[in-house]
Amino acid sequence: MVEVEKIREEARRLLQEGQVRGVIGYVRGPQGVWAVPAMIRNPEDVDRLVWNPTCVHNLVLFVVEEKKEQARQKEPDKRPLAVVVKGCDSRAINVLLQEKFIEREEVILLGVSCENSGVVDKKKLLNLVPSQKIEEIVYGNNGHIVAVIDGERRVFPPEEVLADRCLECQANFPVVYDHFFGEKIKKEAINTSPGVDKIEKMRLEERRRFWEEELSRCLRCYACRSVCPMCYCTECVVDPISFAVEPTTTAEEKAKKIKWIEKSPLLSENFVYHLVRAIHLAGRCVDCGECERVCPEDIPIRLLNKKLEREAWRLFNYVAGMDSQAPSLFSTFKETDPEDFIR
Amino acid sequence: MEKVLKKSDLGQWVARLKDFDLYGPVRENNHWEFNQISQLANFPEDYTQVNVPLKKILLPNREVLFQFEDNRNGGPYLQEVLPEEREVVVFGVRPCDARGIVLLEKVFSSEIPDIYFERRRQQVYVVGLSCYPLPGENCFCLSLGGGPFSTKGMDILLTKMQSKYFVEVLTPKGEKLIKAAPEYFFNPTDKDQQERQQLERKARAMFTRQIEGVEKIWPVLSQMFESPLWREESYRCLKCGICTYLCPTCHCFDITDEISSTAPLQGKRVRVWDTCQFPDFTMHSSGHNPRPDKASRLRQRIMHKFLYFVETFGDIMCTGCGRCVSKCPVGIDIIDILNKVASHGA
Amino acid sequence: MNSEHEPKIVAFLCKWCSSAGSDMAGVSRLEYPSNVIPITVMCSGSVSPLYILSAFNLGADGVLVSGCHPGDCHYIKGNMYARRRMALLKELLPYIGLEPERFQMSWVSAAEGLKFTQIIKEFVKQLKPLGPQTQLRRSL
Amino acid sequence: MRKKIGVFVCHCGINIAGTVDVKKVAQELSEFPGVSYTVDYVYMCSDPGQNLIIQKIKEEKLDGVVVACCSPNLHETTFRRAAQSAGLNPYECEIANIREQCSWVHKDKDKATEKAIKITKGIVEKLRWNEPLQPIKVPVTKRALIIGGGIAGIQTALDLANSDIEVVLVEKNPSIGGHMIQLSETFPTLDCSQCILTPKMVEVSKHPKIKLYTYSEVQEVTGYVGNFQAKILKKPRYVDPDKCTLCDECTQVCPVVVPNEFDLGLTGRKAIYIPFPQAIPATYTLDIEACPGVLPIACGKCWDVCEPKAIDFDMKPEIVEEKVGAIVVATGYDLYDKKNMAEYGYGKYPDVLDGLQFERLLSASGPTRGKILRPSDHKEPKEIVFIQCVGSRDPELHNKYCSKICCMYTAKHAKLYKHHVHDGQAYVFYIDIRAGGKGYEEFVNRTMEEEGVLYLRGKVSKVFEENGKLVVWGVDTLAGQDIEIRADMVVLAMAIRPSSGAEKLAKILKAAQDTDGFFAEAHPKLRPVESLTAGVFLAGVAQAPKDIPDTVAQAGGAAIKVVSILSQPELLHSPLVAQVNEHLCTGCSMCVDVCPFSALSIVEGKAKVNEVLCEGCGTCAATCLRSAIEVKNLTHLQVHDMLTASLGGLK
Repeated sequence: MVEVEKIREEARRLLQEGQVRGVIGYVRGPQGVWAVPAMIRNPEDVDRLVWNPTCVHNLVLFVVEEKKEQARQKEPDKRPLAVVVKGCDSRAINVLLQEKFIEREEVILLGVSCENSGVVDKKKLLNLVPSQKIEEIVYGNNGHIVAVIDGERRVFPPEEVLADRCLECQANFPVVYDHFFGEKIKKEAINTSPGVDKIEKMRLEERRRFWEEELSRCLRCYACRSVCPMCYCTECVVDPISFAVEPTTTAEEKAKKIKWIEKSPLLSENFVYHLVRAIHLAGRCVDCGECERVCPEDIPIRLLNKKLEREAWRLFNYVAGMDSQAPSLFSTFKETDPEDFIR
Repeated sequence: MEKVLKKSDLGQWVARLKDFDLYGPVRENNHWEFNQISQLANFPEDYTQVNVPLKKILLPNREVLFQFEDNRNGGPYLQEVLPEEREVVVFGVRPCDARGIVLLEKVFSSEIPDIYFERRRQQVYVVGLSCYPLPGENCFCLSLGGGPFSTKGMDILLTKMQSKYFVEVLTPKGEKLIKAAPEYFFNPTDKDQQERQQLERKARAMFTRQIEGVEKIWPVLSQMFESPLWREESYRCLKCGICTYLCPTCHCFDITDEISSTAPLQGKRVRVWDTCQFPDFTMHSSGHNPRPDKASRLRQRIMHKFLYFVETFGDIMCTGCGRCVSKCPVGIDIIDILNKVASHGA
Repeated sequence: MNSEHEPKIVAFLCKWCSSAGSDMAGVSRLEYPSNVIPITVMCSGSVSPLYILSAFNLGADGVLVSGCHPGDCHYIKGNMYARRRMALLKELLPYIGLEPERFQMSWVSAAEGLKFTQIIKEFVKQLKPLGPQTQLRRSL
Repeated sequence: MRKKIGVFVCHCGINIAGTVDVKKVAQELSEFPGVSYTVDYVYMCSDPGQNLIIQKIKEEKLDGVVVACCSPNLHETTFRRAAQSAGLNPYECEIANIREQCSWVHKDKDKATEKAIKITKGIVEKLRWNEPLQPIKVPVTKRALIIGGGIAGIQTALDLANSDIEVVLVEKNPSIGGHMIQLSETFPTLDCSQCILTPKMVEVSKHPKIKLYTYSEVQEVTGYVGNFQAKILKKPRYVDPDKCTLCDECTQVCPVVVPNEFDLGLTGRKAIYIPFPQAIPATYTLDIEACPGVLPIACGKCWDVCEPKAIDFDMKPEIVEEKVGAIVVATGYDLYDKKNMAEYGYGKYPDVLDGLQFERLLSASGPTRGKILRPSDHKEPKEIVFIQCVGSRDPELHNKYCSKICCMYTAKHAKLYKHHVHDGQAYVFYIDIRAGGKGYEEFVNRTMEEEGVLYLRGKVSKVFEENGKLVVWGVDTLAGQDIEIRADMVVLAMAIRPSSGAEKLAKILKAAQDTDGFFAEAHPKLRPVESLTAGVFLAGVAQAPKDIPDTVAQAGGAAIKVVSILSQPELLHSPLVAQVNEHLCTGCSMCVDVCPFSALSIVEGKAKVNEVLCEGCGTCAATCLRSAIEVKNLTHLQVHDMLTASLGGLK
């Protein structure tokens, strides 16, 4: 079991010794039990750090943000950042290392094991305990989740309340870390993606109808893109304007910005946006599931990424984020790569 | 005018509204949306609040403004495109969302009316549903002059009682809807009146979230432009558009040309949602961005709603629906922030 | 009615093999349907998945990517990278419901004028019964 | 500012105009945005056609020109030159291919016209964003590296050196001379091979412009055309050529005998040896593999007897670096491996020889001093069978190609055999006689007619030994009968294969090989001596099987290609190369990983293009997730706009 006090101790030591410029971790949020990401800069604040099944966020996003922020500074603080990482988050770190976005020395990884469990899907839990006030959510035994409601402990089996991504996870502890908290318990996933199975079994028209219904709701709020630590491009192909502009940039250069898709949330444009996103995340998505969690319209975005994750494994034996030294999925090939689809 | 309607008669009444396009709350995946419906027997027990508020009908995500064509002989040719003519009744609108319409009217129907909004507004009939119990855990309309039984922006307000709906008919548009099936509407008894009052009292007592001293906020805010609060509170912000896209009052937009043919040049000019929370929202052509960071964008959202709008229109541009709080993926909490602001003034 | 549909096909042809192969078809006066608009690129390795999605978005009913046979790439191995990228796209498009026939890839050498015409004929034949591609096509 | 674009539609006589309504193409394009002038003309590539383009560029003040005509492979250069002569940057001229890809392959005039319009509009859109570009200038190191010291390398070296270009010649064996120095006489004139080659070898060794590295191998080549750096490994020969007096005392005392490569194992040599008397450089080499030990304790007899103390057991491998501007690959060939030819008893029966072994038997300096004797019993063979196409022209089992030289040398062998053994009978099994060359056909005919050599059309199925004779089973397909010959000697015209080091060298040079392993030429007809790698040229059999005159000719060709590069003050490289948008680049180095030409690197966190190495393939552009790298004049924007135009809108 992860002891939060140990995480706090390490965070406190790192801050007191000035080894890090901050610790990115989880703290109790303004709406009670639900944890939110926070940057702890002072040793006296480390007691705010928590670790519980509501720590859903992939904090690697904030490593990315910090990296960009420091790049803008005239005198950047070159000390590393400490960051709490779960299994999936640590794989995101590996992808960033693989893509040389960060160097290994820039982060001190406080790895936490999800052990036999995972993080809670808030929507699932609130369907079971709709309007009652949850005071606390903690790990129980055997991957069970315990919610304290009106002073009473209610125990939920993992399959009822855990996020889908955790139920499907096969690597529920960090693959890269500096400090490790908890135990490395290899969990057996029953099926890596029942959702993908379901779609694969559909007829072509059913798949189209399914995705049309789902994607027609997309508001293009870009929460999926914003929350993704892999979407760290300066400028997104779907952005209508150019971010790479300086005072010297000429009007002609600005006019060269391509409008790949319209800004309107038309179904066709939503399709292209989500397909581009999926392709750009192929071999990079670590299935932290954040895109799907944050979607205000409950679009099962993960199913696009999971499909490509499955195909990358089936066709190329490639798994994202396992090896920071290996070449990326698309920057290498094998002579034996399948080509039966080519005429 | 006050009436009552038997619960079992709701469907009969709605069935009479054949001349209208009907919208009502429909369950989609894990949430509710206003979708087109053909009948409405009742409001489901678990109906809380729709995801995308009424502005999806009044201020759609994509509004075609006009078509254009570069006609080589006749020069450029423009044709105005107005929203199609269709009367729409929306059922189950919560008071916070209905109040949102009133605030949107201040922007789009004041001195220089926006014809697209105007036309849609005129065609929309709002049949509200009062809030007992409260639809969301982050409801805080009470702190902003609203309430679970507020009628602002509505044509009819329904209150779900034991066996009847208490029907408050508020406008001539509301009367028109009643007249479609007058035989189902009866005058309320004193008991009905009491039951309704009692429900409202109970609902008002249910609020757990509130802003202490909302009247203090705007004078304090005007002094807080440089406050470190914005940086602290926005640290975890994702820069997504959820809080504003789901807000019943946020109305910022972008205008863009959608080209369907380059030769001859043909296309449409459209208005699409945009938000101050996107980094490119204030990006200048020069590359300069006056709101370069999350802190300044969060500040803008709060200032616009609680200071600038008050200065311009004399009202707060927030109805307390709580969506931005509940739907924020990282728990940024406008109630919490406003309480912190208020305490700055104390 | 569908069989009347004349599909619009965009073909990304690498300059050295497939475009030259289609030139060869021309030199040999091998007739094929006119539904294909060729876009010559330097190498099949330069075809971004974005090009293909954009082609569908801009109204293509079908997209062909054609490069040199493995081992024959003018740029040594550009076609090998293309093969990998396109393999995934080939899986993704039917997953969202797009008919698999609409996106195809081929190896056509500079000498294979005949193969090029056969591929185009077959492509057009497959697309005709499917009718227009509307799923990704921008509808304003 | 929008470019003013002119569109010139060519009729190509009726080649285009027969199927495409060229007037309509011109008319439609005249209404296309940005097009300010259109015209159609019967033959755009003719002088009047080109003059029309030149005239209109000037009159209409055009910023760009699209010529809708035949494939750009034919006339892109023509029209770009014309545009340039009118003061336009050549990259502001583009070709819309409406002939090969349109008029020649369609019959329906309306549809073909519609397609031609779309193609042309697409090219106009591309041109709209073209940048005017200047060729990239590259400084040149005026030296050449030649790999391989056979006749191809020697000839190239001499031609270059005599053109006043410094040459570095690298040969992996202890002496230059290659296979040609092993030959006896050469067809069709029967001049003595050594007599004509040795003077050239000597010239190489004496030439002030040639730096010779024998017993050396190229290990690594970096850089690019005009500026290569080569690392050359000099293997230690343990003998100092400057001190060696060629007294030959050492070989007398050396106790180790190994097969002599020069005689293809027909004789032996010592562990310390000179490959052949006329070797260049004239010095001994100690074969460290064969020598019992460099330590005097182990043997050291040679060291003891060497008076000038030329033997140095402490010699170490040495790596030297040479800067050169161009490279010629002249690595020649090896014979097809004998283990592949078991059915002919090759390698099993001592009297089954390959062509090169037979050359050694014929050679006056060979193991038999020019007498034809069976290796097994030193008797003169009275019946001899020559088998052609051994391992060649056999796509199922062996090599699919023709080794080209065998018909001629077999005829020569048979003829020379008859000169040596007047009462002998020679048979030649052949598939076809390929004697295309000056005096070749006559040579073969003379062999048949004057020497009485019996040519049998057919294949040999088996060779086996029986009672001291080699029994050859074959078939005469002309007579339609099986043939059995009991021969004293069988000579196999073995296929020739690319030299064993070719594959490794191809990797080092990043030069492509063809499916047979020969170095691939840039174009089979028009660029036969150039490889696909700029600045790397091919001479001799390294590129494909060929005989001595062809090799010498190609060597001369390679030399002049090298001269054409090295004689320039600076090189011009195509400016259609990748460019990086540093604002968008995050330095992920995926482009670096995929670049087939190692033209990309990460410098200070951003991708950087070496424009000289970049060939403009665009693989980087498709790999980059951020659209931060693109090839000039074929950017994502250009492809997007071409798509828009060629799909003709969303109506």
